[in-house]
Amino acid sequence: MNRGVVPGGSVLAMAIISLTGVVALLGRFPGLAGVDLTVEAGEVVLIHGPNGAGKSTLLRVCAGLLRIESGHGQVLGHDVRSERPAIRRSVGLLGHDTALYEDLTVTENLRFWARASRVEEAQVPTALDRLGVPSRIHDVAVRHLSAGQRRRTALAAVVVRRPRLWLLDEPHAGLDAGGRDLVDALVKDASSAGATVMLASHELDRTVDLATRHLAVAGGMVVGDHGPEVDHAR
Amino acid sequence: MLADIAAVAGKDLRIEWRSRVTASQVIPFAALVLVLFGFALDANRPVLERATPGLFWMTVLFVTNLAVQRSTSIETSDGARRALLLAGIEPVAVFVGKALAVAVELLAVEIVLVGGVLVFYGAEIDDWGLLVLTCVVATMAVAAAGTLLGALVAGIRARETVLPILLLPVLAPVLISATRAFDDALGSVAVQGWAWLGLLAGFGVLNSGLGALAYGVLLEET
Amino acid sequence: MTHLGYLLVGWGVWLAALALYGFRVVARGRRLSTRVPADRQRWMTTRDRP
Amino acid sequence: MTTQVAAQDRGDGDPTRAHTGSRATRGLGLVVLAGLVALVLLAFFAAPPDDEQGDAVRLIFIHVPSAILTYVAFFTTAAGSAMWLWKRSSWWDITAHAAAEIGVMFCALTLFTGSIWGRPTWNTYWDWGDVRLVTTLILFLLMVGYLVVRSSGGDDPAVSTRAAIVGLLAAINIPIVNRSVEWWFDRTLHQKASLTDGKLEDLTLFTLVFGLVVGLLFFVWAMIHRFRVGWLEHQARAEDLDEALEARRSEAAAAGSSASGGEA
Repeated sequence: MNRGVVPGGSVLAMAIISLTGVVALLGRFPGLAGVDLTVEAGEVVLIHGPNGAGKSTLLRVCAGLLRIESGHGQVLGHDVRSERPAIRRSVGLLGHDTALYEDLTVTENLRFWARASRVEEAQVPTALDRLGVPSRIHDVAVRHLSAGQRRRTALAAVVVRRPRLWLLDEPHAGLDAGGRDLVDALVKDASSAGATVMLASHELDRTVDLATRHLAVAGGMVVGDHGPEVDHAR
Repeated sequence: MLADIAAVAGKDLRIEWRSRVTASQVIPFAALVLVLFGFALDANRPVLERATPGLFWMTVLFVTNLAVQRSTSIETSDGARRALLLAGIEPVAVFVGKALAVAVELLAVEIVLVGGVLVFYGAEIDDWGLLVLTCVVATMAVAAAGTLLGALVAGIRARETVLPILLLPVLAPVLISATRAFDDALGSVAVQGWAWLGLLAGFGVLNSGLGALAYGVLLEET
Repeated sequence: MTHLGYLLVGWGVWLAALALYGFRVVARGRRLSTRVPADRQRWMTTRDRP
Repeated sequence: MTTQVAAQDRGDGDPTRAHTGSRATRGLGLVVLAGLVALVLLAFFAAPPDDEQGDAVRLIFIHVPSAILTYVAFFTTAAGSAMWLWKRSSWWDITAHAAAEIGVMFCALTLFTGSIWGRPTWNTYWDWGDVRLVTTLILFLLMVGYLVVRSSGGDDPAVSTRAAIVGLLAAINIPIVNRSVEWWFDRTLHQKASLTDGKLEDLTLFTLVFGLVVGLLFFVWAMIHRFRVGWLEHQARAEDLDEALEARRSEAAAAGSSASGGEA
């Protein structure tokens, strides 16, 4: 099975994401109204913009979850129109909702996830440990977890997969101070290991230093794209 | 592939087991329907005996609607549908796994129902082999068609009402065939039970085939 | 003529259904055409495979 | 078929139409009207009563064409469904929907005229032992399900895909339904292939074929109009989307200029 490795191509030399004129619909509403974007390997891209700007929609398109209406592009070397299953298999997405089965325990959820992603199940305790999920709740159904604990579990599911592209939608939301620091550390680790990170966030104070590039999104389009220096100057 | 199927089926069965809905609500519901049919037919033994196969399979169809409804809601709640997509399991494996889980639940209900018709309706079984095979084959067929339609209505807001509108007409031939096969197995009417079993198998194969092909298309239609 | 009642009901309903459907579909077309600008009504005059 | 008829209308010279008619459909419509009048005259006054059925045979002139058109329509729906899934062609999607709507109407009329005919002939409105009757009923229920899915709302291509799968599901299950009902009661009251028996009077046969032709012409007329309605709906949505896109882009432009202004 194709696990997202580009045959014969150097991963570092190519763009991880390249989108041209991408329009994506949410029902009949244009969530993205024509996005052009290229992201190179190893970048940490901060996406910011007002509510309803299209940040989450952009992340969902990059994850291969949304059919695009027009435009074209590639993510991790797979076509965003015709090869969405391959994209979905390769990325790590943390969405608004946590993508966990409510009636399964933390461990069961992650085991299912690991098995589906073709990852050793032995990685599960390590990932949970990394996210500071205490072992006393490993066997508790997700239904009974607090919002912060769910969030950490969902992040652990991303970590288990060791993706080359991390797509984090408001990763700091609902987390305590310790959890927020943990997210920062995860992003730094992923980036230094050569992975690419896109994160949508309103917490500019916290994420400004993490990011190597800032993307302003409004009206379903990219309206500003620059390095971290501008915001530092401000 | 087989491991993926097992993972999906195991997950669904575990969720179902944990919620105890099958054990504590669906099985009592099925038994209740049997008892109520008894009242409706005025506890008339000959009529009940004649009607037993039909009542049995009518009840199974009602339960199928419930089971498929629950199986679908597992994947529609919160971000679970997204989890299934992102996990990257082959759609065929998801389809087979979910259908197997539904089939197992239905078989559990059918075991109770067979006990029920023996006790309440005084049914006598002539041909156990035909009875068991009919149950297995019909259940597989019903589960396959149900799982496909469950995925089909998953994105529809009024799915609780749309599902039976689609499911029950599709299952009409199963009702006819399984009832006739039971007629033979219970010895209530002399018919060619094994020929009916063949028709059931044909239905199962056709609908499983379409399900396996169409399930991925439906999952992709986010 | 025998069975005249059955014949009249059968034919009456059949003709009425056809007429009703015909009127309804034409009315829908009229209502919708006002909403769609002329340059999008290509299907009237050219091959309309999109 | 629709495309060809539409293509002949170039001479109409009416750039802003407010209806789905064209010279061809108006002509066809007049032919259908004349045909229906002729059919009524033929059926009631020209064709002789049947030896066995008496005057009830006059219902056959609309029952049989309705039944044939039902199956023609649903075959079109199945074909359109397959083509939508294969090519994602809106043309076929709209055709499938149009055929299903007209097919459901003819299916209801088939069942209705069938039971009206059955009462004087078989002495019952409904006969469970009749294969074609019961199969047609199940087909009717399946296709009503198709229309329910069509009207259930949601993401547009998703609705088309769901409906297409229902269309194919109906198509593959109908032979099974037919077989199971046939075995269920292996007797049937239905007229067995009366057309090939050769015992029908010439004028009766002529009226039957004439009814079929008139029905077919109505079907074509209705398909053209219904297709155009579907196409207009499609275009209205495209128009709405263009407007929404424009609004969204001007929102982006406003945000972009204010952002660059702030930094300057």
